[in-house]
Amino acid sequence: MPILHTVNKSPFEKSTFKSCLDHARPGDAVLLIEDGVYAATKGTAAAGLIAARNGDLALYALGADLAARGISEKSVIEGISVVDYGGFVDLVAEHDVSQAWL
Amino acid sequence: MPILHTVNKSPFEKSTFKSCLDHARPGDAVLLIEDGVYAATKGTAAAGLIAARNGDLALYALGADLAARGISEKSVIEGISVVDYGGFVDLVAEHDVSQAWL
Amino acid sequence: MTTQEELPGASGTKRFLYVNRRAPYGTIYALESLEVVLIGAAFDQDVSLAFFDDGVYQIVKGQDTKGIGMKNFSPTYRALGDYEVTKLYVEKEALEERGLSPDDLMDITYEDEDDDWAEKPSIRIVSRSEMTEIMAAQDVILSF
Amino acid sequence: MTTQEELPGASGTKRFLYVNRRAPYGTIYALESLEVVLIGAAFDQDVSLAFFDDGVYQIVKGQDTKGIGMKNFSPTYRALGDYEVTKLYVEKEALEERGLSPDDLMDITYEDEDDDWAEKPSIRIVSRSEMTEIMAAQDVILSF
Amino acid sequence: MKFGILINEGPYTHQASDSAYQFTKAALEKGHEIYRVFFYHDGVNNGTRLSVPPQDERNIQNNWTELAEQHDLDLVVCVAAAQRRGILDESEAKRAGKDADNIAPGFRISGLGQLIETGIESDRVVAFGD
Amino acid sequence: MKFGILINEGPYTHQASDSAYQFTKAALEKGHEIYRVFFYHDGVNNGTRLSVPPQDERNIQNNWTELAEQHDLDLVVCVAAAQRRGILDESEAKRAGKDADNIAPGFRISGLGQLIETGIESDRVVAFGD
Repeated sequence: MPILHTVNKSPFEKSTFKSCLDHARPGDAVLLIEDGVYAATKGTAAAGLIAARNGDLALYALGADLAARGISEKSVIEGISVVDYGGFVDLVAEHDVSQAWL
Repeated sequence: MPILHTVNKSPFEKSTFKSCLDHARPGDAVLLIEDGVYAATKGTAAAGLIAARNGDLALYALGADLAARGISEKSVIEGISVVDYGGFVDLVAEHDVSQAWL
Repeated sequence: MTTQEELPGASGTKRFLYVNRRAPYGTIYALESLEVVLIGAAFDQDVSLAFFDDGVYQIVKGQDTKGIGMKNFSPTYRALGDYEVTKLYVEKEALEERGLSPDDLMDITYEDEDDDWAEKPSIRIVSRSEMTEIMAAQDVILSF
Repeated sequence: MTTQEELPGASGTKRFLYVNRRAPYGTIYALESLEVVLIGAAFDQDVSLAFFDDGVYQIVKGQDTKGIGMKNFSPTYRALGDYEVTKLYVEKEALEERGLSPDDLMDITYEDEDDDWAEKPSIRIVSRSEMTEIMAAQDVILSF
Repeated sequence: MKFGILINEGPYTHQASDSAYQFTKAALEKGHEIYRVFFYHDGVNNGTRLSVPPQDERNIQNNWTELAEQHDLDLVVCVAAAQRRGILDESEAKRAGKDADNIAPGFRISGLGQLIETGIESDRVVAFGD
Repeated sequence: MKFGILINEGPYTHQASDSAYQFTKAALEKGHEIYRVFFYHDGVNNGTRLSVPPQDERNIQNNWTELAEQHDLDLVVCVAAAQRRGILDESEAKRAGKDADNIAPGFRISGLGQLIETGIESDRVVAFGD
């Protein structure tokens, strides 16, 4: 059963994003929210983590959290879909289980 | 002026320990407290961080926090001195400035 | 994907996984997570615990909290068998990264009622990829 | 080590450094740290701010918080010059690791009373080793 | 679909409660049902009525209280977590010999069993924390 | 030597307040002076008198209240941080139109200037947090 993983911390501050990717199965979805959205930006020291799984995981970032942090959609890594809170709700509904990487 | 740096988070959970070492000057002191004491244990994936600065930094770990976490003194990396709360107080007094890496 | 994976656990129960990824004492999450497990045990669901990342530190032997003035709650893990919580999955890679071996963990056992109350270990060391499969087979994942 | 480094700041004041290492909005530390800086400005001490690690995100341009229902407090950094807080040290390596350049930061300036009120940039990009030296020259370091 | 919401951090310090609020509103707008919002760990601090945020900031407790009123939400504060942190209703205060209580309208204090029940009865549980 | 102590996290959830308490006791035992203990961010939650921890756990608020009594410590809770989080004394409660207050004995509510003053007047400032 594909899982929806949510990550809410910066990949530079905490290891939750890396641990999530290490434990996510191909076909799972990862939604970046709150400070987690920094992992979605291009050209960072953490971009390699995304690149390694971009394709076998479905990657999302919450638009409201990107905007709050001054991250324009063109700074978001290609392959990551930007969703709103309604899209967050849909992702939860579409996946049998949600796991918050707190 | 040598600084006393305190680190209270596991090096596996947060990046504060690494950032502290990246910003500490030779001659500074680093005291590991709370979950920070995990960085003082032998044979971990973070032991290399300590090894690289063991010698130009004065390294300490709080004994009460080691004991609470089941870490025996023989598991502590050589070169790290174990202190009690009184020793913590002395370290603060001996250094002109304390910086908590929160 | 097998049919078994798609259905809730036996007799309409749900599979609950409690994920433990944080060290004890530095924060309260480990202790309050254990309180959820104890209360949850009364609900007759299919319960598993997962320990990885810093969560493996929760079940390390020899914890002595006198010096920090906090309660040592590690003995409670050893009582989980009495609550019929008998599946504690511990990730091998998480232990290794922390310089730990299974011998550094507490003896946590249960008495198997289906096997003449033989005492059996509750801790099951699994690989990271096995842990991933365990998570994928749950109905509810609570991670504190 | 120079004599200047060993003494408190000019006229008996102390050198205060506020270290900003956390991103805004995900937690309140950045906002409440800024509140300390604003109150502290009234005390006529020698004040500097350091931004490194995720702290550099605090002063990124174009923040728009309408969608998360929180107040956008980034304009307050631009007002720091009016409080005579004019030294904002930003670490180059921290920017680079995050794919940022100085152009991604807000324009934060002050009017220099010693230079006919000329408008000057408050942000000073420094290397990691310069940041280390800046920390070593303080009397009080507050890191939130 | 029936959602259960778990909030593990207090108001203002972490974005958790804000994110949960936005999520809950969006779920209701899409016609989903909220089985329960459960406040655990420091999350219990969302349920104090004594909070006085600055005028130009959102009032997190009021937001929850009003949303609960509009949609008949069940906002449950864990009793054990709440006692540690000093969140009490009138009867808990009386039992503990305290001279005041601070629970906000729309919140109720109950046991951890209500969280397990949320896991059993909801189609999905979504957690927000640190 | 004169120490200032800064506590940035609430009781029980983080070890910060416990560590600060052990440090403060050790400093006093060594004959140092504590200029002030300042509670900021969620640290203000240490100052509620409504906390009811389990019998077999330490009572963090009582520990501070008793230490303050024995050593005449100045325990200051930041007013702005406290208002956000619902920690009020009688006069703050009255001003805000609230029907209860919850500040514990030995704690007083005051402004952030008291933290700056702690930095100026103390020989050392030691911070505890998350």
